[in-house]
Amino acid sequence: MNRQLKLLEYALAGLTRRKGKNVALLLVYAFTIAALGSVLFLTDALRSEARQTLDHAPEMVVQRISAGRHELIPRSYATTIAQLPGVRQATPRVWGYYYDALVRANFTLMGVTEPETQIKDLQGQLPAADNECAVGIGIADIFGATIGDSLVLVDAHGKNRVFAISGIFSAHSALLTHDLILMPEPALRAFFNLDPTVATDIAVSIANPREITTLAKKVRYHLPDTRPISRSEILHTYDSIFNWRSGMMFAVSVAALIAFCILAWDKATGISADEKREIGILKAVGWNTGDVMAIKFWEGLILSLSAFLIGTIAAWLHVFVLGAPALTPILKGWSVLFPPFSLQPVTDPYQILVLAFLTIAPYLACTLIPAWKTAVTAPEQAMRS
Amino acid sequence: MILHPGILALLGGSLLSVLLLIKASGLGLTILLRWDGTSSSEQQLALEHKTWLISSLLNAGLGFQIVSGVLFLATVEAIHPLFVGAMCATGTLNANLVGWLVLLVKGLLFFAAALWVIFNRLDQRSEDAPLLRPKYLALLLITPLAFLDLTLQYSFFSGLHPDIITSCCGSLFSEQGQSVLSELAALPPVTAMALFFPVIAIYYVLTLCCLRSQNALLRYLLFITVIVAFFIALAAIISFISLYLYQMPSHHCPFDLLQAHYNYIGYPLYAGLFGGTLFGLLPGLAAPLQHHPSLSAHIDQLDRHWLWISLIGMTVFLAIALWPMLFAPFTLLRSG
Amino acid sequence: MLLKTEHLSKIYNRGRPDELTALNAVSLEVHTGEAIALCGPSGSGKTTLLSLLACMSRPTSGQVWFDGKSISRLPERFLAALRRDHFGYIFQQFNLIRDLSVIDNISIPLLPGTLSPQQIRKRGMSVLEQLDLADKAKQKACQLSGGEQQRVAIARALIGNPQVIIADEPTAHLDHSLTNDLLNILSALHAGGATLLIATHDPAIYHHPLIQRTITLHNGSLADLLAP
Amino acid sequence: MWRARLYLTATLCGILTLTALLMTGQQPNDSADKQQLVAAFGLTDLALFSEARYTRHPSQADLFTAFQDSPGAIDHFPSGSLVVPIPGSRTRSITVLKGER
Repeated sequence: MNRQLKLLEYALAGLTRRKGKNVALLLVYAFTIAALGSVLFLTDALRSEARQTLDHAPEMVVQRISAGRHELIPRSYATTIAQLPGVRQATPRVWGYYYDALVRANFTLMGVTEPETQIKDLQGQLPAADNECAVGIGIADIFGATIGDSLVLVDAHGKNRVFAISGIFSAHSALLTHDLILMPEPALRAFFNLDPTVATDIAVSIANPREITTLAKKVRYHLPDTRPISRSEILHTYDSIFNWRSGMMFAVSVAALIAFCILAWDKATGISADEKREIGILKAVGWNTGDVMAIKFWEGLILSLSAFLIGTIAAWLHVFVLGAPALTPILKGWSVLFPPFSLQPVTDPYQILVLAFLTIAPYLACTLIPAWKTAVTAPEQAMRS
Repeated sequence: MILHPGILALLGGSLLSVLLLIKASGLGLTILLRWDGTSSSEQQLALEHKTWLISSLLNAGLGFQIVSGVLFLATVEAIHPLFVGAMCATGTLNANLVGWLVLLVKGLLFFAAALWVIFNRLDQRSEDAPLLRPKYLALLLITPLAFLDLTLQYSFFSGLHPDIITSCCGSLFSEQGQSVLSELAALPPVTAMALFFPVIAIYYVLTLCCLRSQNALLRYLLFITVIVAFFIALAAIISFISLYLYQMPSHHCPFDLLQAHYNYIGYPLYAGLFGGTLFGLLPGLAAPLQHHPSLSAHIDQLDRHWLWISLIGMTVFLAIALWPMLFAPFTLLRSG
Repeated sequence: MLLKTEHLSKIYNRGRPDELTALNAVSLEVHTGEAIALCGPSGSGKTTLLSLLACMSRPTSGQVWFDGKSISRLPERFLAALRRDHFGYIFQQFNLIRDLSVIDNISIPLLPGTLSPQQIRKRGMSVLEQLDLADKAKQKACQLSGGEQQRVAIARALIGNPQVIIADEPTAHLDHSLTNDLLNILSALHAGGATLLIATHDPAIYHHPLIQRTITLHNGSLADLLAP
Repeated sequence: MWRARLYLTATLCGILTLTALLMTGQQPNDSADKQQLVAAFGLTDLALFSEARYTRHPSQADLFTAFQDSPGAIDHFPSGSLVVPIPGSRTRSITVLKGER
């Protein structure tokens, strides 16, 4: 214990003596870790956001599949499903997409049936009349619109339709409502020219969560052209998607880490004549190879641990305080309506463990053999310089 | 294959450690072939230098094994929501048959690497290094084990197919698969207790006897007892200790203990059990080495340390395991 | 008898074209408390002999005994412990670490040992006081004058309370008055019971009353054996 | 020993800062409002990437279709990130009428 403390002291003295080189190394290292850490924190926060908020999504959504593609579903299917024992409610939903060429963004249009509901995250009112709509903050921002302004959209017949904005969703809910336009269901049907006998899909509410799988099978049995999707599957999908996304970006960032390790290896193998002389002196005055390797190990640990702490804290600030400005261009793609990240700073200690393992272990492993090569310098070296 | 950062870390780390171990066993092989303790040639000096590299590679390997064991369990736990019907890490391990095997190999590797490091240190204390050959022969056995660990891990993770919405059939994949069990088959608590408490009592008696006497036979008995106690303790954790720790009558998962939700109580619990077992094995393993004159004094000195560390480890384990049984409101067995 | 060698040989790069026999069958004995000068021209093998006696390298053939124990085949870690515990070595070029303070420089030999940092510091300060360097303890080694550096190098050799003090050309970089200072320090150490082994071709040393015996090396062999 | 002490103190501070940062995230969350929103409209997905159906509604899309039905959408496989989407050909000018006030 005492011995390690003394060797730590010597290792620190050695690091400060080669200040410029080591600070540069530390910064590059910390930067690499911050990049990896940002990816991890961001995807983890998104995952937990999805897990938490979508926990109240419909227990099951039933789509109709025709020729392998998603197709409009007859409203009569809702009646059939509602009659299955265990189903509390089956609600046909109408929603669709609308591409706006001017802002080059895709909006999601949704029909609402119960305008009297009080939504805490909505400023203003839900649309009640056929020429009203409620929009997400992203749409309001991109057009510079406020409540009372009107939105002009081109309907399925190519005609301009004017919708007065009756409400805007708060920025707090942007992750869910950023690109959303809500309008009364009849208005939406008219806008998309939808037949009143069809819907986009059917949201099914089920009382007992254990019966979801059974009910999904029953739905498939009675209505073979449907595709039931359960809420737990949606949550699984989100888990996989963010694992995949972070894994993908990780795999790319790991290249940076490898490059860094090569740098570290190079730094560790290319020992200067001065350093060689120093090791010779240490050994001549009574250090053995193990002691020298111990200080080299400490040097590596000090560097990697400091870089890890700096990098991780920087990543946290980057993602949760600054809103991940360096990552959004990568995530965004060509989506114009990208929601601002006001993520809850949820981080799993497990993520920290993964990050630590991925960044510290390769560095220490890379410096093992060079450290040994330095450490076996013969003590006689000190006498012959 | 799931492209998960934890999985990338585990596979990358294992690959790295296998590479380091291959390097180490290459060096070990040269030493086995060319070592000549009486020579003072430059070649012999170079070999002596290589022993330093090997021990430091193995130290790193041991450190890696400890961290990677924790990381493996944490990863398996972290990805369980990807599998329908998996309630905890057990579900992921059950998802394909290799999971448990990986865990077993990891455990073996931990013990092998730890024993190697400890005996290497013992050997380095002596001037004539009598354990040199057995040591490097053992090294040649550890490396394939690490390679096995890597390949098993790879086939485990690449064989994991998360249940996502992939095709038109929607949720029908969610049928409970043939290998998905959400709970481990556990021993009945009464049987487990009847095995657990006596074997622990024998362990304590033997350790205390070893502390008082130099008898080698006692140490061999301790060696066997510790191995038996280790497996019985693992069974006991699944069978009844976890129930008390979770305060739930049917939650047998031995891995949920490692979660934040249970205050990470599993870490000291398993650290105590593994440490207690490892150091309990040592006196029995070192006893036959007493006939090396250069080692026997060192063994005598270390023997007591080992016994005490083992005792402390086991006591930590036992204290954590017994605490909720004695002080928590939950009761599994009604008296009377 | 403290140190003894028997047919000690050291061959560098054996079996290669640049093979060099630095020492050839040297047998000598050093008794506790002796002060010996090792003379001979450059390249005669003085440094090689010192490095063998100080446990820094191992002979190609022959034996070295220290305190009645053969040390020529010891594993490196035991040699290092011997160097640390029993030998103090004063190098030709001082061999200080430039950017470290004086006290840090002289503490180096004790760092891997069992003493606590406080004990090491205390010991270091007492050695520095002995050598009149206490006020320079916090200065960097490279800021000192040549004579001061020499004394720091001696302090580093003394911090482990060595039985044997070995010096390799200690006066090569010193002027006349500094050489005298050095000899005074060495005399004091010798009076304190240390065994001295000094390689030199400076007559100021081997003619000094301190020196009890002179050994001359020539081309790796003991000269007094070759020529009567 | 001042260097070792300084380093250990600094590292400890770093670890404590990191732990404190991580703990802030474990506070009771404010997602109740959002959950209500989700329940009211039956939302199933995050509005993260609105460019295509399979990114806007990952849980509702058929992932295997190479070219999705949204304008200019490309595949979700990595090749997609190398191909630039087809530029919008339709043009429109008016989108918003300012309110009368």
